[in-house]
Amino acid sequence: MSIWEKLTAIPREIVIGLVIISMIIPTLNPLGLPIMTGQMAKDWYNYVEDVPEGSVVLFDIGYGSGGYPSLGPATIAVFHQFFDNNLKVIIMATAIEGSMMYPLIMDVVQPETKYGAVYGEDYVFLGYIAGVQTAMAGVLGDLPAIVTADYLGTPIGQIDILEGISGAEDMDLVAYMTTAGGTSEGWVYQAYSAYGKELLGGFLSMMTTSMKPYYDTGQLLGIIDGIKGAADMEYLTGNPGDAIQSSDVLSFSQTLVLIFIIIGNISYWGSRASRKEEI
Amino acid sequence: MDYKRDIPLAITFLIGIIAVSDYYTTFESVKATFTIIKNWGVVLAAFSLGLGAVNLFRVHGRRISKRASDWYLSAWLLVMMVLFVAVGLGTGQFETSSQYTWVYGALFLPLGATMYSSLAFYMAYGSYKVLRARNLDAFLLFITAVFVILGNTPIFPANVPGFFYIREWIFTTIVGGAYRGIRIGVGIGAVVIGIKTLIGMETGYLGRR
Amino acid sequence: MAILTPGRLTPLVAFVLAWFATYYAIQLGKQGKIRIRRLPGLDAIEEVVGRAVEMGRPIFDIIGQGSFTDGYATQTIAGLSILSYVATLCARLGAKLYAPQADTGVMPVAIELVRDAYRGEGKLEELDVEEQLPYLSSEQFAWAGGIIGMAARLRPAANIMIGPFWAESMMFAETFDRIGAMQVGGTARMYQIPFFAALCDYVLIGEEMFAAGAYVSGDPQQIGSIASQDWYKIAALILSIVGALLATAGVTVISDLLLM
Amino acid sequence: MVSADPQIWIQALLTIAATSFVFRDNIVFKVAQYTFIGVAAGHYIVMGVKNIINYGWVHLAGGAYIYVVVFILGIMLYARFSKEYYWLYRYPIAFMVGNGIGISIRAAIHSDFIKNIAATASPLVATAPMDTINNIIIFVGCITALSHFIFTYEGIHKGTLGFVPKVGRWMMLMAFGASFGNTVMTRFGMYQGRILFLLRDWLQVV
Repeated sequence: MSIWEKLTAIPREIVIGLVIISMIIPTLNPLGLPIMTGQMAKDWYNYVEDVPEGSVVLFDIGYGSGGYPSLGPATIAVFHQFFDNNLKVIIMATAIEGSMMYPLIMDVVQPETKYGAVYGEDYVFLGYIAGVQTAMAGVLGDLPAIVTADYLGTPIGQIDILEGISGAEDMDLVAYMTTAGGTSEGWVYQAYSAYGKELLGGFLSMMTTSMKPYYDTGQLLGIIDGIKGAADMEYLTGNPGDAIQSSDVLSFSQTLVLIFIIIGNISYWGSRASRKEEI
Repeated sequence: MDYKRDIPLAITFLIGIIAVSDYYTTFESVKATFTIIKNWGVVLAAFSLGLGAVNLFRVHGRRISKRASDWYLSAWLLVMMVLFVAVGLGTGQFETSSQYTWVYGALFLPLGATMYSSLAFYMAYGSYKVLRARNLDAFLLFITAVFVILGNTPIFPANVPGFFYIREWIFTTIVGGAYRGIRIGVGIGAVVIGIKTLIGMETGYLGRR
Repeated sequence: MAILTPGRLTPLVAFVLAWFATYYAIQLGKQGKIRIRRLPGLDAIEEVVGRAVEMGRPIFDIIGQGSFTDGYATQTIAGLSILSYVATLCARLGAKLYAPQADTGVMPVAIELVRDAYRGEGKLEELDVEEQLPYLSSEQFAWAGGIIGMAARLRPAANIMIGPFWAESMMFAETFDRIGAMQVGGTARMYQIPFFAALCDYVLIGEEMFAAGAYVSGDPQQIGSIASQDWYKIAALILSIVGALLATAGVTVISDLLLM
Repeated sequence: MVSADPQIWIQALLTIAATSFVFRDNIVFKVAQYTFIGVAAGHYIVMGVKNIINYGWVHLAGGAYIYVVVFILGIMLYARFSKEYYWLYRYPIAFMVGNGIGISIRAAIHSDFIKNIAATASPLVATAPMDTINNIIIFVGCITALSHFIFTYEGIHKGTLGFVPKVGRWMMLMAFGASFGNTVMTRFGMYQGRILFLLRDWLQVV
């Protein structure tokens, strides 16, 4: 077996083992590398900065445990900005695990202690609503006709923030985070296309490429591009958290992947060349 | 008229037309009707959430009674399902009780977070084994993939900012252009398939029985 | 009071025209007046089947774990059309076909199509449905794990996976590459296309799989709906090109018209 | 110090069990997988019942007796498991499909089709030369990629015009490369959450 052939066939256990090590080292010893913020996240941040105080935002938690490592930190950073700018936030969940994500997020954001926000006056959580696009269209079309209570069962008549909110016309901005393709396109269809609402979207990085045309055509005003976008938002809002720490891990593990890609290609061409020589 | 087939097709058509009319016209009666349809749609979607569980009960119940291989795993699966339902409905507070938060945090959260993310290792090994510039097609894909990974890996832009700008440029131009073309095609494809479904030419959802 | 919602005239016109176009194109398809071009992907399939025969090793055809009742039914149907085509080639050339199944609703249809293909070639006695089209599981990872196990055991010369695919696409592509199988992939699930493009020897991108499925099945409905989409794409091309040229010259009539 | 919280211990063991599949299929992974399927189905039932009460029962109890129809339709969904009454399932599913398709395609033609064409039909020349180059690349990418998906006019793929869809395929492959690169980041970002949990919350070494 030539050296080239050996290099083309490194056993998977070794590759996977090295990848795990490359994730553990930077978690133990963070590097704290600088963050270069992307335009899509900057657009999101700047747009929210310019929204007048007291504006009403509808926010959708469209992910569950699988998406939390990327989108949880992003949601936390975004909420810091919302509460810092005194916006009124109506939160809903189109993902079935969304209502389990809500307490995880709020444990970190702590709107009461950090921003003096009051549940029911400054923000409310409506809970999980089944039906994805139907739920979106329902909340935007006629909120009191569909929602009867918040996630704890308090009737909406007793919730101050929802007073006078009858649907999209009383909301100033819609934002969402999701791991589902149907949800991310659904918000464009239901909020932008049907009601012309200003819309901000956050999703996994692997979805960014196919959602980008909506951003280019002004249907999405800003994008949070998975873990990278989350790190950008943490940096922009000045609330460093898990996403910035992840950046260090990405530095190590992706460098390793790049090295393996290079080894793979060199050995591929090397073994092709040496086979030609033999002939 | 075949009530097993024609009436469902008529329902699909009617509901679809109301949804479309709600978007394009300003008639108050249409809007009011569609609001009811949306409310009903949410309730029906909620009802459909139990379908998977019933199916699991059937499949795994059969495996347990036949003592098929791994039948004890099937029993374990049903125990887990019943546990969640008992904790969720028993307290009367659904997902908001502290007991439910605990079992969710212990069981669902780690599994949901790990099942898909462990694909990272397949990604790593797959990139090494397969992402090779063997011909022009593969080379084109390879070259942008490498530059995007370089731009995404903070250690490179931190030293050479150019890597970051190359990634941004790839997204602005190449991704923006090609995916716009794909979007136009996908959009019209969805519309045509949707229309075929509404007019009863695409009837797969009715099942074959 | 206006009857139409403001700003939606053009979408409405496009939408209504799409109804007529779809209906008319299907009529044309039934009359056999539409021809779909043969895609290079089909030649790639022929090539991998031929290679399997030469090597004396089997072929895998995976149609994904979609069903007829989910939103990906059209992709499953395209996958089944390709499966029928692959089965015909395998029967004709003498390669052993394996097509593991994941959905109890799709499985009987798949079996019937493969049987018909073998019967058409007069090779029905060579087909063992129980062995070659086994039901593995409806659970994603159990199904994927089953296929990975089968692949390691049977060492196929080629793997054809056309249909709706989710996160398992990565596992398959990597596994089959490891055992040295050539791969043809195709899916219209946008998020999975890049893996197939990166990891397969040939990929049917997005709607190419519908066109390939319609081509091999000859179903006038499928052919007709592809034709109506083509008319819209051609309209989109003309509007974009003329619109961009006019706009560069300072005349924005087309984008104004579109946003009416 | 290692955590003493039993919840954290269960989480950690399940995390390791679910990861073990990448080495090979094994019994520990199978247990994790069956647990996952079971708890997910249980969670779906809990959320389903809550939604039925909040969005259906409340209206019915409040005097909107028309909601009886929805409850009957909802129960009819479960006829799909009966051989004899399977067809009853088609009524509610027809309702859901009609609503689902209507609600998405009515906007798709606007958001996906018209908005994207309108954006392409805009000036190519900008004040900054770099912007002009970028505009042209976007325009070429969009047009050529779209032309690749025309199947019934063979002329587009042959002869002098034949290079147009070929360029489209190349542009798309490059775009897929970008998507691939981003997916690497997605998966590592996701798994990093588990590493952080294991080291910080379980082993408490960070």
